[in-house]
Amino acid sequence: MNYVYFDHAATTGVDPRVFARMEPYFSEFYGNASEIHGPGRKAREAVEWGRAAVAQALGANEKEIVFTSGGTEADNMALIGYAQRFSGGHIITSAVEHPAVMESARFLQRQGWDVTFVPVDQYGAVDVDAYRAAFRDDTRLASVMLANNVVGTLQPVAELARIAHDQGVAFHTDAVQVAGSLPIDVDELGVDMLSISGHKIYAPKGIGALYVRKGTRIGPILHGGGHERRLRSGTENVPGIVGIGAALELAVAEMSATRPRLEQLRDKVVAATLATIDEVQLLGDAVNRLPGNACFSIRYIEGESMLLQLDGKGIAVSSGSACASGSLEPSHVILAMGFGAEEAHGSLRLTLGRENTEAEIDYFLEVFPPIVEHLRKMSPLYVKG
Amino acid sequence: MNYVYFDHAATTGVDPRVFARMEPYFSEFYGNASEIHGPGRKAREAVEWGRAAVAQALGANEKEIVFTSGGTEADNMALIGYAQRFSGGHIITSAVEHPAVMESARFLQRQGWDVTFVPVDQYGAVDVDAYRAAFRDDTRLASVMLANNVVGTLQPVAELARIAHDQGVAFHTDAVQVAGSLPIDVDELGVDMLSISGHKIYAPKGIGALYVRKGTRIGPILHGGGHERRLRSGTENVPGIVGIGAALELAVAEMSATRPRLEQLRDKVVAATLATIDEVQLLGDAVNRLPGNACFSIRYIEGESMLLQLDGKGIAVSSGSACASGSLEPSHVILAMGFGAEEAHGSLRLTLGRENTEAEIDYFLEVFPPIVEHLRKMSPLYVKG
Amino acid sequence: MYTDLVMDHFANPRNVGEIEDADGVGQIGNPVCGDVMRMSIKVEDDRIADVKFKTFGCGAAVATSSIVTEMVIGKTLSEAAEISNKAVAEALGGLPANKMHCSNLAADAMHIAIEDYLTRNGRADEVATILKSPKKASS
Amino acid sequence: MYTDLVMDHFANPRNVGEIEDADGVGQIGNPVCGDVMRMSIKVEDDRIADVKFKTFGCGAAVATSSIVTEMVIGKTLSEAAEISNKAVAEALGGLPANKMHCSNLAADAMHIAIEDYLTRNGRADEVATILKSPKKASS
Ligand SMILES: Cc1ncc(COP(=O)(O)O)c(C=O)c1O
Ligand SMILES: Cc1ncc(COP(=O)(O)O)c(C=O)c1O
Repeated sequence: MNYVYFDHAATTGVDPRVFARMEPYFSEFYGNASEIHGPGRKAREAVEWGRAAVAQALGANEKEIVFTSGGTEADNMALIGYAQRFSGGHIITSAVEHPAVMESARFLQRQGWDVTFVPVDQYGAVDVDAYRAAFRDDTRLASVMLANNVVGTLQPVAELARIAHDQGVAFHTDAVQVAGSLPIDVDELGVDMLSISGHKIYAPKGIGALYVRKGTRIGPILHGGGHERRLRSGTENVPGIVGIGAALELAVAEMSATRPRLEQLRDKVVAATLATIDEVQLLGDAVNRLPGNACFSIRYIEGESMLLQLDGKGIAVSSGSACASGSLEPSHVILAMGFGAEEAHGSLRLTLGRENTEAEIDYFLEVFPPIVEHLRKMSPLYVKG
Repeated sequence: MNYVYFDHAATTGVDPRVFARMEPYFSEFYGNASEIHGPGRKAREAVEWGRAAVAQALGANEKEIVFTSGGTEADNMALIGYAQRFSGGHIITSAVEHPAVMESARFLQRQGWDVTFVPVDQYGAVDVDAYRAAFRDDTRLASVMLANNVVGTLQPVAELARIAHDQGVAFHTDAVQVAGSLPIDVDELGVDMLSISGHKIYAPKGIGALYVRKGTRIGPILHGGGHERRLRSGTENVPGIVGIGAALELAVAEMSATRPRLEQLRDKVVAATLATIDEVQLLGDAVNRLPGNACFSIRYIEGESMLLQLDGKGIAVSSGSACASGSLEPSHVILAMGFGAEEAHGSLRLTLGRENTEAEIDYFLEVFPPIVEHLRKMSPLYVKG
Repeated sequence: MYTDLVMDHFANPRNVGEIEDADGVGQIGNPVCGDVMRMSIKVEDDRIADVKFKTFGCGAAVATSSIVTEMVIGKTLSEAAEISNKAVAEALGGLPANKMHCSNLAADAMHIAIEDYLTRNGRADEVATILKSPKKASS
Repeated sequence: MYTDLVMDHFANPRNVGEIEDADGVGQIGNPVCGDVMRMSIKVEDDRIADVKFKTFGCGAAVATSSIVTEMVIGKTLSEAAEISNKAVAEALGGLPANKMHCSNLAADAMHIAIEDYLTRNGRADEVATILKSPKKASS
């Protein structure tokens, strides 16, 4: 693809090195890992290799990893699978979760559960006092994401998990945007469940995993042949599992090189954009954010228009809440941070990844200001025009 | 793999022609189909191409196809997603369903639903009178598979669907074992929902689809960004979707050649096995069965032993209920057909596929009788030995 | 998702701007909803002699605004008033379903501009005839 | 799933068969459960002089039967009686968790054969001493 791709939070391409590891499992070693014959054993070996690789990358034990079809299923499993243990109760989550957590919580709400959506500050960080105050006698689970997918803000998950545990409540975190970008250690975080997704970390779409701490009992949300220690039925996606294992292994090995490089590129694009365009605001926390995330609100113009103009220049970015399908709503994340709908409509998100170069950043910085100017000229809201 | 692979009902390898179609979508055209920039649009095109191909192969409309992570999820969605519309009621299914349907029904049972598991005859065919008699005022859904995965018996689904509709009840069929092997037309069958799975039809693991007839309202079982017309959240598995579309297209195009070839190979292995080994029985219907399925009960010896002996000769087959993970239980299908546990333990399933040759069948027929003899000599149950 | 014609109008919008001494101005939409369109017109002999638009909004909002200006230039007020949002979407070769509502209001903005022209010129009594179903700005 | 040693004992089982004039025979399991094991022994000077097995069952059932015959040959009855199912699984380098129960009863079959030998030889009173926890055939 001849694109400058700045949308790694939406999805990443499969790293060719990851693909090379997966490839033999499509047409050559294609066995079903439940079968005990040679092809089945070969598949089982691959699945368990992937499980060990994922466990290793998260500081977990292999038996604590359950493979799913992606981040959405992992999040659903954490909330709905955990809630199944109880006849009802109360769940705490944040106002800036990904829809996979948010809508799982809403589903439980429709089933009679109470849900508190803890507010965030203007940078998107969860209000820890409000969070602490939200616990009740019947609180069963708290779920707060490790980093936000829109504005990139990191949450104080270790602290939030500790508070939950002090109340005897289990804690889940959606680490979909963090895995592969920043170090993760489930024990340091102290979380009981943690979700990841393959296609955000240069593994393919259609694979994810849920870490479930030993002793944390959850029920399945997909019922059937009893795969994955009865927690997730369905024939194991062998190449996908090899892919997510290989991708995490690779990301961890290269993190100390990739991370500062992305941070430097990100800081450059942020500083230059704020310097060259007026009435622009960085969304999220300036420091405490994902290495590759740069998210702006650009006044008087609308996100999709910017996105399409950039697309015309061969640059792929995203606007607002990119993970919802075909949604026209202003991002609930940006609204929750206290911004108006107008500012939310004017959001633009760049998420950098391992193949991006400084030349690509320079190219963006060259083409973007005239686009803003063009759109502002067209905008009935822009008075200086 | 240097194996004679006779386990196509468990899984198939990705056909190289299918793989060639999917491959560009891993690392080159890797966009997220929800994004409106170029890479996103390219992915969306691929997803909609796959949807059209699946719809075409099933005689359905594109809008009636929902992609899932596999057959298990499609079955769960059909039962649990449909049941969500109601506060409770009664479901009819058969005693020989795949665990994906069976366990979804049992899950609903635990939620307070009533479930009738309609019995089958000695050939595995559903007892139509018992099925008809099972309908009640509060029956909401009937689900009977199109063909059984263990013994290959085809069910009279068109008739069963008609009976359900006469009672105003929706009908689902699990067509996972039939898609790609025999023609499917959702209108001729008259079903309201139909499940398929990629990895059974030379597409990859981790992709499946549920046909949902226009007007049949179901709820999602995975909540989140609202993908797949709000029915199935989670970033679309683009290469998987291209793969299942390409695989079905290919299977339909070649069916008139593949089907008689497999039937002839199957008939040969059945006839020769029955002729050369005594106290062997064909399980399932001799005629009304899947083209590639040959399932036997071989007295006095146990399935896993046969399987491992064949494995030692480089032949991959399966025993009993192969779709459950690590299960030691005798197949519920064979028991439901009225056989004893001993006969069920002695079951062996060969499922042939497109790459199998007559020479492979001949090889099996050469090595299998001495294996039976060896195991019978070792068996305390075999008196003639 | 967008037709080539939509993308063409988005990338090369026709008649962008504001007529300084406009005879009528119509605005519709709300920044909160994500779309605001403003049409200004020049009228001569009951025909639209000139039209310019300004739009805050998505690709569909820009494209519908742009094409509506092309569709109305030279038309009589009655002819221009007959152009519906639906006709605009059709002229563009269709719009995605989720863009049919909020982002497809350019014709409405045009109708409001015509209404504004008529009112300014003491012809408020003709509004009902010319604009069979007069639209009000939603904010 | 199976260790190489399990597979070796499965593929090349030792001491298969039935001793015609056995001094003791022990059978355990049930075809309904999927595993039946029968051990027949020859005893000389309170030592196991010969042993043969027949087994209906899975790979683990065959391998545990086979290795137990190797483990007991030449042992005194007391020594043979001390070999537990767990020790058999360990001698094979482990068994899959789901095979630890029904398919790992070969030592029990051996104990029953020893009990049978003792009983046949009027030494029923020694059963409790030699077989610290005597096993009964489950069918
Ligand atoms: C934070 C977060 N959680 C969950 C998901 C859902 O993951 P998936 O697309 O793999 O279902 C995403 C991305 O879409 C995400 O960014
Ligand atoms: C009849 C039938 N239904 C459902 C399934 C489940 O499909 P999947 O393995 O894709 O989840 C299978 C195979 O495992 C099957 O044979």
